[in-house]
Amino acid sequence: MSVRELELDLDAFEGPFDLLLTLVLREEVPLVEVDVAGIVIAFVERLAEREELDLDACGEFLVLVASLLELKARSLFGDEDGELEELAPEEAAEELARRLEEYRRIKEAALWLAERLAGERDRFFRLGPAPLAPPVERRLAPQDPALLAAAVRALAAEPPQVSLKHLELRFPPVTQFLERFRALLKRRSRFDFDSEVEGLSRIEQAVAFLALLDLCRSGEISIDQVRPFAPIRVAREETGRSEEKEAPWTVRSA
Amino acid sequence: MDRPLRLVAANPLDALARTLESLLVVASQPLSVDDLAEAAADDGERVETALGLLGERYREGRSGIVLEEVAGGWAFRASRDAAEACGRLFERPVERGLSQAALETLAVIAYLGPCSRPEVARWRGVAVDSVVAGLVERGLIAEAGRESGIGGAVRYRTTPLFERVFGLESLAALPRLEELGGEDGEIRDRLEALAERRPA
Amino acid sequence: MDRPLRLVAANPLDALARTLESLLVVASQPLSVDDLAEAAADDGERVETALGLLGERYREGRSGIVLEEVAGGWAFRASRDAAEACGRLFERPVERGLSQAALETLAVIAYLGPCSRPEVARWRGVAVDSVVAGLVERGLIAEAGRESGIGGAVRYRTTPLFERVFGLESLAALPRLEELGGEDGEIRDRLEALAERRPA
Repeated sequence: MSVRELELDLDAFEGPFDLLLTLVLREEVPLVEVDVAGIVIAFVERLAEREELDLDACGEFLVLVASLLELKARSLFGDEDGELEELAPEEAAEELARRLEEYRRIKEAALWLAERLAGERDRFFRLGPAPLAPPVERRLAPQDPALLAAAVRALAAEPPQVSLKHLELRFPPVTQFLERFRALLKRRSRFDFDSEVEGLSRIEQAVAFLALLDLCRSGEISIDQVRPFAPIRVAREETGRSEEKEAPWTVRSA
Repeated sequence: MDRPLRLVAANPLDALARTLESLLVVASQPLSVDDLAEAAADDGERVETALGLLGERYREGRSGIVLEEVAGGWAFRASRDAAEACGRLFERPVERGLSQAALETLAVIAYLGPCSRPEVARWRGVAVDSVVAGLVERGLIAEAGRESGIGGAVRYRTTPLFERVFGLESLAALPRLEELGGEDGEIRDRLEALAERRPA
Repeated sequence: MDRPLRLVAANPLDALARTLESLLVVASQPLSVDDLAEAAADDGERVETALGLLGERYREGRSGIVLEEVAGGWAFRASRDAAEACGRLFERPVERGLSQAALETLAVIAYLGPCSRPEVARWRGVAVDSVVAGLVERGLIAEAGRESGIGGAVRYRTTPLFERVFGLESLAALPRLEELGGEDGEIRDRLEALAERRPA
């Protein structure tokens, strides 16, 4: 199956995956609005309809969807800390196009190799030594047997403790931030997201942002940003509850 | 003189050419001009001239033994005319059943130079561990150091056997990656053409 | 005809002779008349006649490639005139030491007795295929039967050359490893236990 022909039915887009990529590259569909999970689900459904697992299609899909996700992530999160490579969204789109082209070229190169191999099928040569070749003598200077003992001792030694630090790289639960923001919103009607997450790790910031989206979806807050990369301002949605209005969002977090 | 019929015998390079025949028939891999010159204790230019003579003698259609320039050196192989006979007697374990995945992995490594499994995986979009192991087993790729830094991943490069199996004089004989798959921007053009067909 | 000088071209056996040249240059073992006849899809008598022609062409003093009949069949070899050049081709400088991988592999086989590649790979935590092949090629280890069971892996033992290189009268003269229990079995168990704990 061709991944590019994968039919999608998303809120922001309806049509083949291929076309979606085009429109994203041409910036005619804002990537922020594209539900990447929806694409994954559509692909998995298509996959489930087949009896055999097409690993090549899966590979191609993963490459494409990973590029798309990366692009989306870049457009969602500014790069103030310079942790991500400094790529503007349009550069990232360029990067995606470049990767797609490279990927296609590698496929072409593999095809070229396959054709070459077929063309060389009638070229036979000897593998290995000639039948009556002079014996190859690799001469080794005298060695110390203590080296052998040392080698076995090293193999039998307890291995050094492996650092498990990378395992700590877990995503904190979204609920943690939901609670935190709700608590904050009880005290203040507005806050500045950037200052609120200042000092947190990149992953925590990302999860905090997900919490923000969740609150926005459930209508508890409204989000405002003057222009891309400007501070994200969060305001409590007044749902009839009368609470005294505080000073504008410029109030900094405690 | 006991060989009046060999015209080439009169050539002053004949002795050297015969020495080269000897070296080439026992060598287990292609020999560079430098290898040959060193073993024959002669100079590189004379070796090249003698190789020219041998190339005439051992050429396709004329001899069952063919001299070819491959994998950065010179080697004897069988004439293509004898492929059927060779096929009855010899197996081709190296190239038998190279999968699409194996060919793509080879392409990545051949074109990008030494790279690690994670790098290849990034290109191909799937794990390549068993594919890489299979290619090492076949002798088409080999370890080539590690990525820098502690615990850097092992990197792999293609071997001279790879060049030999694919009949390449060197890796430089691969078509340029930019020239593969049409001109630059082909994908984008295709995507945009698709977009234009779509009603707004 | 573009090669008026080759007298043999007129011979009806020429095509067969060329096929035999091809087969012999690809073979890594001497080929019997039966092998050759079967591969060339021709009959044994004609093959013998063609071998006679080739023996004329590829004979000592006339060509750097010499056709020789040895036990088991026919094979090409280098001319004796080129013995010195071939010696230089195959000569390797004396190596001062072994790589760590080779040393570890050799040490395990020396201390624990015949081991298979999978066993050594498990204990070392890395593949050892090329290391084992290298040690076999150097003559430091040799095959010693197979593990029990169908398709059991080949096991390797150290050779007398190994003992000479390490200045050992026998394997019993290896330095003792008392702190590891000293017994083969104990060391083996310990390596096995460590291998199991190692993350995959």
